Amino acid sequence: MKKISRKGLLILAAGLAAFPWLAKVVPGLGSYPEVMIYAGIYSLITMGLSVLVGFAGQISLGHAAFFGIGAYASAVGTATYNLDPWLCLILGALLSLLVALAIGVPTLKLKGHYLAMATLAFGIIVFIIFNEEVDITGGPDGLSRIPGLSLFGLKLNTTMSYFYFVWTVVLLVFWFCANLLESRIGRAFRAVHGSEVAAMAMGINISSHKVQAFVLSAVLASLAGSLYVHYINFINPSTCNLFFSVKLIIMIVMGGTHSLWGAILGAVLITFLSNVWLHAFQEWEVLIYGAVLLIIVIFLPDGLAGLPEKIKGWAGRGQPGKAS
Amino acid sequence: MSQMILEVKGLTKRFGGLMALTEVEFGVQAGVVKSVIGPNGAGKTTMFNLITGIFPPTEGSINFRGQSLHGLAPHRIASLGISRTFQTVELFGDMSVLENVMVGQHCRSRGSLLAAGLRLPSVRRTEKAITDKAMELLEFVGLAEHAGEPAASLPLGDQKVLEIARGLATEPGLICLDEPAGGLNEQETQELSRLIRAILGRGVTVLLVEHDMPLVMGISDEIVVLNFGQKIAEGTPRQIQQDPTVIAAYLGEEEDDA
Amino acid sequence: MLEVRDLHVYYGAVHALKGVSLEVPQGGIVTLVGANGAGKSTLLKAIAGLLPARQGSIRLEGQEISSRGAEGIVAKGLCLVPEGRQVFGTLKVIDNLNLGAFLLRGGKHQAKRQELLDYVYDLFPILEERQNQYAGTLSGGQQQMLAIGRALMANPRILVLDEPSMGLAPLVVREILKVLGALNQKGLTILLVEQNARAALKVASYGYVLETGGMAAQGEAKALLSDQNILKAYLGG
Amino acid sequence: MEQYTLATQLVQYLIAGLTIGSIYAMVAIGFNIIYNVTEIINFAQGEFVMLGGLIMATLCHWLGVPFFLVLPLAMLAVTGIGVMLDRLAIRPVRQPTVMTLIMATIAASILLKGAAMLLWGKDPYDVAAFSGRVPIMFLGASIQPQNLWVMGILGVVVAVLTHFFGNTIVGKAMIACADNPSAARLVGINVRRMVLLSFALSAGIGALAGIVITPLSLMDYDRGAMLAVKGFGALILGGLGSFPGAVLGGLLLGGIESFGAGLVSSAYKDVFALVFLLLVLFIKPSGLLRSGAVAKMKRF
Amino acid sequence: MTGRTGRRLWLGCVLTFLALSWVLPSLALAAEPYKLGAVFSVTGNGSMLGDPEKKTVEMMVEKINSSGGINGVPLKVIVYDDESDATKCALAVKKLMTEDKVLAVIGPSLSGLSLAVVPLAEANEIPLISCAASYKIVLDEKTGKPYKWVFKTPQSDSLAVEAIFAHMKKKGIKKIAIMTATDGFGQSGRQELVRIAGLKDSGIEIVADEKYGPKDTDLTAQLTKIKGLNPQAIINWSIGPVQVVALRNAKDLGIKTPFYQSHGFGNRNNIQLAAGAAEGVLVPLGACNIDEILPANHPQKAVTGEYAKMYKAKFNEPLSSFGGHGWDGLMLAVNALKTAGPDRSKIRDALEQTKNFVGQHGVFNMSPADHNGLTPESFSMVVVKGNDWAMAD
Repeated sequence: MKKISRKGLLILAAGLAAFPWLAKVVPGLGSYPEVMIYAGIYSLITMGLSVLVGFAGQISLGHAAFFGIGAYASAVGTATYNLDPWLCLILGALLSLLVALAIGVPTLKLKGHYLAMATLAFGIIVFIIFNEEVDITGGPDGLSRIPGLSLFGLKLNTTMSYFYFVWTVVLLVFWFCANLLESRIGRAFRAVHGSEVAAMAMGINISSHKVQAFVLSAVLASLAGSLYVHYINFINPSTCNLFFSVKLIIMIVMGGTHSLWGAILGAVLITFLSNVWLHAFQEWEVLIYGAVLLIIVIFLPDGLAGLPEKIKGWAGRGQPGKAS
Repeated sequence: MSQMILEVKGLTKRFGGLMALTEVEFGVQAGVVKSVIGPNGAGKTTMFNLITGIFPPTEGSINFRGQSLHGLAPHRIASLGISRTFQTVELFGDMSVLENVMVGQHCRSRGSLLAAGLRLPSVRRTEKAITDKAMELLEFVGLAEHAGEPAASLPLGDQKVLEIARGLATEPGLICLDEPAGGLNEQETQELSRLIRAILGRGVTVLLVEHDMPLVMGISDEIVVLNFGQKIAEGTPRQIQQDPTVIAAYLGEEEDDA
Repeated sequence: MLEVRDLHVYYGAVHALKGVSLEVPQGGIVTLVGANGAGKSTLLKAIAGLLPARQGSIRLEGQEISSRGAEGIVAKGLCLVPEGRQVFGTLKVIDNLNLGAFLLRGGKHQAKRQELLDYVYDLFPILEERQNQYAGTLSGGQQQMLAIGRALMANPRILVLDEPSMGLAPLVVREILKVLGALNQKGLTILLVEQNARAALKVASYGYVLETGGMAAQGEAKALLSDQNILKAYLGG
Repeated sequence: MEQYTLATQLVQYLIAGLTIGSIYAMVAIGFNIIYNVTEIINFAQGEFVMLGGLIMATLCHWLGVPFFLVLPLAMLAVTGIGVMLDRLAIRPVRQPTVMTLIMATIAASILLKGAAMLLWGKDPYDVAAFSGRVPIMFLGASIQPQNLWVMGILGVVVAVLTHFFGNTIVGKAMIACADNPSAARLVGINVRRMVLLSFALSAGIGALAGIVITPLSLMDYDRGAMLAVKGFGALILGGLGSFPGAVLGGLLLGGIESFGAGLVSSAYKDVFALVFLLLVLFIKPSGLLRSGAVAKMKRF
Repeated sequence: MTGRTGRRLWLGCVLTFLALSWVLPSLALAAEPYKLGAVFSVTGNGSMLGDPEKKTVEMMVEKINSSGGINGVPLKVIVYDDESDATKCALAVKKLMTEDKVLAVIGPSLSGLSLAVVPLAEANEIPLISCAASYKIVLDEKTGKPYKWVFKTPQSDSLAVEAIFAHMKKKGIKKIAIMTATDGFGQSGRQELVRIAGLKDSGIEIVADEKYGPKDTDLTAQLTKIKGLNPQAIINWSIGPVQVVALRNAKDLGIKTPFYQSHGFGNRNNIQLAAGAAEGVLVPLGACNIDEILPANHPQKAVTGEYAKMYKAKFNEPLSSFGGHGWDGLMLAVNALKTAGPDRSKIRDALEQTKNFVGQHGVFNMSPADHNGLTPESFSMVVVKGNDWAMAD
């Protein structure tokens, strides 16, 4: 992996800082900062999934469950027990960590499609629990009137404030994941992906590292769930159903699994596609959505993050002198 | 000199009904090059897999520096000091040359996930030490100028050498080389032979599986010959070259040759 | 019969064959030897259409076949017995043989298929004995016989073999080489790649020595056999 | 109400479980055919089932002829869609890794579902039961003739596939593609055509499952995904790649759901089935009827 | 070589879609219309509700504009599909309120999603007329009073439950089994069933309480268990095809006990689909489903008859009870607009003071204490007889 460019991160930060002001001026972009909040929240999950799927080479079709655990921990903790939102956020993350450990240790021994099915099963089981334990979770109607967050006495209840808050968290997590991937642990993740036998021979405890990547991604998903409920002030089970898990995987594949940038790009792309850009097609929306995904898979198998390489390739093809 | 770094006793491995290894016994003295030869399918790679803990043996024992390796996971065996390379190159293809070697330092370094993500000063120090060590090894094997390239883009010969560097990065007492000369040309093979001697110079014992006879005969202190999972001979290169069973099974009969 | 000219093949980014040329005359038996990784298998895969050639030509009886794909090349009468045998382990011996005649399926070719099957059973009686056994349960030598038998079921005019002696006991190797010799006598053209060079050169009429992507030497098999330098360098003294 | 004993109830649960289990099994078989040739899990498999039911309903409505004349037409139509799926979604993928191919099937399933919604709307559709709706009483339990049709058709599918893969040269060629694609090419098998055939075959079987279940449970555009998940579960439970495994897995999942719902808790019936699946995997990571050694040979 | 034809085909598809995308959004706008917003679950799990709601609203807007608009001003309703998804719903409502600057919002279709956006209506001070049933939508449980800006058109589930229980009492039914789908519709129905049956004077005992997935295809297991427990009647509470599956399975099992469905069954299509299995099923329905069998002097006869005729003519499909909720939502807003003009808080006040408004599901009488305005009379017990609705006795 190329070193994550710190300069790129700064440019991203500057662009994000200017974004809401730009959206105000440019006609038609008025709702974009609002949508970007959700894209940011999803980015937190996709970065974790990128570490798990793209770098450590495992798969999870159950991450909606961890999003849900975080979301419900925050929702129940604040709305039902009147606990501090920040405390609930941490409790949710801890709970996710424990669940991820418990489920990850036996599950990550499985490979390929078996692992996919096992995580899928886990996700569905958690969903059913959210749906059925009406006394705690409110059942299918969910929980509403969940309080918002405040930071240093400042209420984060406007689009602007939450936009900056969420994207600051995204950048911090990006920095964290980038550091991690460039450390011995990140190299171990990638080694496990590259060749399990070679990784073992290098003294890497592969099951422990798989579980670590799984737990990290679970905690990030849980964090995203907490941030989600404190903004939308509502949670119901169908927000964290199986299709959300699949959507998360679609996000990272569309963005490009081998890159943290891809994780963010994919989250932004899919969030805008399904919440803004395809609305013009009305009833046709689902059809077009499927078609767009298919086109990206066919023409950009490395996702959006592979696009610069692709363009270079296309440009290169025009030049003479290449061996034919 | 005569201290045994590795002792293999009664080693047997069955895959289903197939006997991959039957009652194989030998020892490796510290500080030597010991080679294992035999036709393809004779059980050489299986033996490496047993020594490094990829599979458990069906029967028999393997002792390293007097300690039994029974039931140890491969990563534990690696951190005890046995390293290896692979017959079909098993590099981490989309990592750089340098990073591949840095992975080798994994079991000789510490640092938690949290610390790594936060890039604490201790992590920076560890990373610096790992990078320095890896660079030193790349210089040792002569791949320093390719440090930043993706490992998969190296020619096969360099990939084999890179695997050795990566193996050395685990700071082993014994390194098992699985056909390191496979696919190398004559000149590269000669360089490899020099490299193996240099590895000995670092105090690392070498266990070598190889088909390239000039290399094996030239560098080995002792040779074990396997055929159909059984040891059919053991001795110095000269003894082996003249052993009629070995000639029949492996080197090829020369009955009507001049 | 088979003519390879200036062939360049890439394995991903690796330039595996750098302009290799080779010729197999009608009715001949030619062997190709060389160290592991020299590119022997790559060359055979390119000839059989499993790998695309970046540059150069492969002609079978004067006809260019390099862009036909493996299926088309089999139909043209060239069959490769791949390295490591690669029999269909989850199928029975008889199924493996029948699949060999996949291009001769249908009632029209019923008689031809039976004829070929009898011929193969004649060559390797053990296969008839074991015809209802799963191919994966055969011993290495029997699998090699099956692989050759399967290729013969396609009724090829040129048979290409990739290391048929790999991992086999010397006795079995000798038997297989004997069969190859017999096949050749009956008019089958053969290109043989071998690790066991000495044995291969003994049955062959002409030999090539391949070294990391290029031809290092070629000549009459007998001449190569008596060339001590080559023996030393590639055959281990 | 007449006496309704526990024994009778158990029989009734068993029939319900076998019926729905047969459908899961057929979906799993469809997965298996494609997986065995390509290693892909085709997540659009559930959409084949949905399309089978809807096309059948429409054709019956239009043509008004007996079902056995319409049935082959409906199957043929879905088979055509399966072929298109291979040609338009699978083959064009430029770097065909398992991940991108599976993503292509997911995209295709979204697309098919959207198209079905536009064509048929959101209302469910019905197909007349094949041989009436007069129940057969068995040990006090009532069995619909359609229940027997479902199980019978599963039996026929298994028998036909067993014959196809066991006794025909093309069937063997498909196994050969799965066993060793490059060796298959070396005997002159056009692997790409076999992949196409596998999509056609599994689309046809999916359609059949949809046609036979519609008289019992109706069909609407939104059914595909859940059926795909259940079928995938059945497949993994039985062991990826194994046809007896697919049947066993399907029937087991159907049975657990039915008995779980009837005897313990209907809300948690899916949880029982999935927990059972997880436990099986933890003990036997390659499914019930698949040996670990064979599973290891596959990358996925 | 690899799939070149496939890719070429693709290119054709892409170009066609691009061309389409240019053509589609070409809608001309009239000058300065009254802008209302609507959010319905047109697709996804709630599409059974949202789809007819959207169709109804669009049809009525067309009609209003073709007959001169509201006080001469054209009406524009911006309709978004929330796809039954909370995030999309919140985004759509926020966009309507802050970007599109509508005067009032109609919807969402689902109770859960309505609960999710109540705070948005309160915070932005925009009237919201939900088309979902839960009483919690309009009742702030902390204060015991209605939310200031939120109204809803459907009868609360409790009204449907009371209508069913009253009918049961008349028939002497005491031991019942309930089966409910595990979605919002089914579970809020279940809560009311259990709550009201648990009241001291209900006289109803629930002997079986079965649940199933909203997309389940077979309910034999649940019904077998129910059959074994021998209840005097069965109540099923769900939406969509699963209701029909329940009836068919019950018939197949030879269950002959009286079968009640929730008001979610209010769609003639369900009777057709049940293929005879719906005969004798009892359903509490609002007036709009049964316009044909209403007595001539029924206050809603004219309104429902007109709507039913229009809907069937335009969409060529049977009317469902949910379209009626959309009608009520839109027309309540229009009614308020007529008197209040384009001012959000005046519209709110007008809504709260709505009296004797004849809608599809009843005659609405709103008040500061009641933001629904319907009474138990808004439901009639209906029975399926000869493949059609008939008044139950």
